[in-house]
Amino acid sequence: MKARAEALPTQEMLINMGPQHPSTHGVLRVILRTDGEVVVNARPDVGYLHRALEKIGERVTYAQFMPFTDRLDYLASMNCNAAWAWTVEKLAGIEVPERAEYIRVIVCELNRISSHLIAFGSFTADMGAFTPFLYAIRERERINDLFEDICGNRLTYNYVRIGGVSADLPDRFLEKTKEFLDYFEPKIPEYNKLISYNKIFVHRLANVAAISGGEAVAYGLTGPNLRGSGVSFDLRRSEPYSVYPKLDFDVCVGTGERGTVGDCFDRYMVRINEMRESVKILRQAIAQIPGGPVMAKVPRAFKPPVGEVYFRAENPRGETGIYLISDGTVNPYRLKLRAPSFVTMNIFEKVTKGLMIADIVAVIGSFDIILPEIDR
Amino acid sequence: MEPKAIFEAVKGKFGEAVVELQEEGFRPAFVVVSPESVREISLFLRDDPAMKFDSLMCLSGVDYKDRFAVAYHLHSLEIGHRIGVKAYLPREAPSLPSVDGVWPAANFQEREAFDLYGIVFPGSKDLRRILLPEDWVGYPLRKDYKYPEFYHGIKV
Amino acid sequence: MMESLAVSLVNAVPALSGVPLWTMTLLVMVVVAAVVLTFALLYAGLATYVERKVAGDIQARIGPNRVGPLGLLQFLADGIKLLLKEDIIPAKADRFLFALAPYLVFIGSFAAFVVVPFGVGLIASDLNIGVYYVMAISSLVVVGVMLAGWSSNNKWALLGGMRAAAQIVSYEVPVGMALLPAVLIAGSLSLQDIVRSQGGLLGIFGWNLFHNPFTFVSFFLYYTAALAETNRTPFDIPEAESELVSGYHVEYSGIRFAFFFLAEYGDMFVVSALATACFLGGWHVPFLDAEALPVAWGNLFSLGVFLAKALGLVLLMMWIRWTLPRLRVDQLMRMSWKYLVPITFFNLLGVSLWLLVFHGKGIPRMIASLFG
Amino acid sequence: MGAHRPGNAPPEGRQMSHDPAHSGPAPAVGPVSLGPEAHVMVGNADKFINWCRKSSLWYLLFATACCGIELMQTGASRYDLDRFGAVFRATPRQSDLMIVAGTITHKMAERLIRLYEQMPEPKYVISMGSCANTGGPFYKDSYCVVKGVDLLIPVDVYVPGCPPRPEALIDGILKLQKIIEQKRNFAAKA
Repeated sequence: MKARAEALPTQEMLINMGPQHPSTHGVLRVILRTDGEVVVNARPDVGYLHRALEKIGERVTYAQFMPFTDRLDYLASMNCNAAWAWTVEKLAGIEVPERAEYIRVIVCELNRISSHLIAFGSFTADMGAFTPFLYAIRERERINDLFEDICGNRLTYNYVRIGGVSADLPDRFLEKTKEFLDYFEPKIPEYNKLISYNKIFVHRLANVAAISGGEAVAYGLTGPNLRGSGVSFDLRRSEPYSVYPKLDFDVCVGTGERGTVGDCFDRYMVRINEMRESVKILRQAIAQIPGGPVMAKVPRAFKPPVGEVYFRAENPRGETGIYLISDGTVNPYRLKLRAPSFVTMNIFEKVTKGLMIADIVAVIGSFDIILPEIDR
Repeated sequence: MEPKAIFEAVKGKFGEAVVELQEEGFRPAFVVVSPESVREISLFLRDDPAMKFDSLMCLSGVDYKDRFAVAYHLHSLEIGHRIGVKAYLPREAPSLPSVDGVWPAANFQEREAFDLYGIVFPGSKDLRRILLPEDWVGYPLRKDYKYPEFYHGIKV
Repeated sequence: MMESLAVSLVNAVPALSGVPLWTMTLLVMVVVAAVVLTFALLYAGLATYVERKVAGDIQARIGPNRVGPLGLLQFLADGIKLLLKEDIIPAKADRFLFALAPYLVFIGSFAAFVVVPFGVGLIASDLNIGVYYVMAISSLVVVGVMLAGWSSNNKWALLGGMRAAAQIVSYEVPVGMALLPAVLIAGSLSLQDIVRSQGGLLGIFGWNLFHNPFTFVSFFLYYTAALAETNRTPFDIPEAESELVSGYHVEYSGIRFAFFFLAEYGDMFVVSALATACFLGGWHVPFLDAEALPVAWGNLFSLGVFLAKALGLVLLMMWIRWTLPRLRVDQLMRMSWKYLVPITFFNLLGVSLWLLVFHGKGIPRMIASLFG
Repeated sequence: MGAHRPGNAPPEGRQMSHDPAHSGPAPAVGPVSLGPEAHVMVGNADKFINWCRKSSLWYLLFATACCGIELMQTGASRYDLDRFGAVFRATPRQSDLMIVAGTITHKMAERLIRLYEQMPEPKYVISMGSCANTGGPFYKDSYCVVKGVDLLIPVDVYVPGCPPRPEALIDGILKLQKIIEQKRNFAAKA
């Protein structure tokens, strides 16, 4: 048999996947070298959405950069807003009123849910089950409504400001959020019943592209991708910021429940479980939120002291790090955005060797990448 | 470990290659090292049982007008401490050894620094432009970068 | 068949007696073909509409409702639009094969309608090798799909075409083996005979589905394998939108794409009709002997019943499509060769033994005979 | 209307047909040689064809950035573009409408043009959101964002917003339907 296989020379095929492809989550391009259906090499080619956020950051003021952070990761705008605010506050030593911190945590966790919903939905759509995607959007629309109440926009909020948040919560917001949580919490087991433990779905994901814990750390994976590999590391817990120390939640890690630890299924399940934890955090935050002002005094021509700061926040896709250098003027001197998706793509070429073409889609989906973060 | 202690330890091991500790106004503090020894110091920081910086959080190029710098932000998941490492480079032909053999995570970020600052990392697995097209002229994040007027006939 | 129809027509209408018989036969053939084709196109159009509505319903949305009353004219708009689209043949494509492929697929799918027993007397041509004919003619689809994938000169299309070829060829085996029990019971390959063998006044218990445990399993095996043969989810890997963009028809536009599209729905109906005829009693109306009724009523009833059963199965396919994720190509192959083929084979063996041991009697008939 | 880049050769495999859709306003009245019945017939045929085209706008899933999420949400549960007969296709060959949802960078520009050229006539373009309209927030300071997709391909409808709300996008599609309704297919050619 083997001799015959050698006698038949087969040619490797070079396939271009993207930048316009339904399941590359935007404009990612993957250059596939395949032997039939088996991938010999998959090399990501990024940069199709490089919008020069870092250069823009050097040319606008600190407050003006806030709307651009919305567009750094548009599925988690609130988290990016807050990360930028926390970075600048750390640099300038601004004390933020506690109510504002609570509001930030509430909107961040809501945004985490809505981001994970898209991750869940688009991942299942990539696997060929299109319906859960629409369920995810249905739930997401309700979060969008809540955010619309807060700031008037559905996707790019610019709500968190340096020194606090732009406005106090509207009337009945907390009740509406509670209503949403009551509505949403039973949906998670429903998703699990609908798709997570579907036999085909599990077969497609278990043991595919397993990443060991050590590998994940070395390659700089963060967030759910790192935790999916069984490493219990969550910045909200390990390097607590804001009011997270006052809130109780579990760090979800991959357990290899259907295959090996760190496979696509684990990464997927971590996200599903994290939604439940976010609901837990939200309930506590709503119960604890104090009254008071929501904005600290920040001068209009805001000039932070000279210095360099690196701040990182746990965003839905992992660790969003901001390395900020101030020269004492109104503009940041240098602004480096360490985006989780960008670093994650580094391991892509390694884990996709020897998989099938259909698995490539699964790996992209399980990493939950987002292109503006990769390209910035 | 405190930054001061880390600095002392590295200084004790590598002597002249370690220039200074930037502490005031820097969070986290930076150990400034000479560019040639970046790889050795990285290996030490990763493997020394007291250091164990197993994770490279962030690698950034910086243009300080008179010189470039590459800043590494390191973190140890095991011990839980953080440190910054910085190497200053001349403006002319900036180059320093690649650390993607130490932390694989460095590869993409080095490519990015190469793409946007023109800093060369000899010994890198794969050093090409990453965000911009291959035929892009110039390194946009340099402070003296002039925006081009046209790219492939489209106004910029 | 056509000839006899022509003869009876000539006998019925004296004015036609001067026309030579072959002309009449030809005329009848054309008319029958036109009727079947019209039905097929109308069905396919409405099926796309229903599919979108079903999808909408499952996905908590509405689906088309603006184009015509309730959106019912959606398929008309889609069809005419596709007809009027620019016809693109990629420069590097093999022009002849590229143009040929959609027609092959379309023919393969719709030619099978000829032997579908819609009613007591409603069958375009009751071939004595009906089942065999369907299997053979629907294999044309493979050729068409492969040609489409190859001639497009697009790697995604090629992958899709190859996947489709591998898949359809693999699943042809279990499909055939799962149908054979019905053939064994009826002792004929003619679909009309197979339907007749499921008659009697046992109601739905005359159906082959309940004949014996093996046929019961056979039905589900057939339906599963048929899903794969028609490239429907969870076996839709040849066109897997999220992997291969659109698979083998990625380069096709306008009316050529419409042919692929129609063929898919045609295929769905054919396999459902086959399942109905072979396992679900075909056009038999429970507790009513359609053949004993006056011809017009008998045909009408049986047509209605047959369509209800077959379209019910089509609907089930749509339901499955919008519920399940997709298998991977190796899992798909494994499923066919490692599970479906052996199981259908043993199943066939089981049915044969059953027929041998119980002299062709099914369980319901045995029970019925117990009570006299 | 936007123009193709200078020196942009027609793509392989496709005849560059002259499409009245993008050549400015068509003559309002057909040539005089036709009788009134012919006008009525031609007019009705036109109406019918336009009705078909506007009722079946299959859009290419071309989502590059933030607007892509709104585009997806417009197609999904609450807003449901399928109501208007608009479904998404993954391949340009089967699309009628390109909704450019998101920022187009110089690296992407060539691909955008190629995708547009791969679409069969008649084809329409909706430029969705500020980035596609003008470059949006990246207009001033970004070195690599194309300042308006109309520098690359002709655009029929611009939908403002950053990102536009689903209602705005639906309005854009309805506006496009109005544009299609006014097209002359036979009358202009007769």
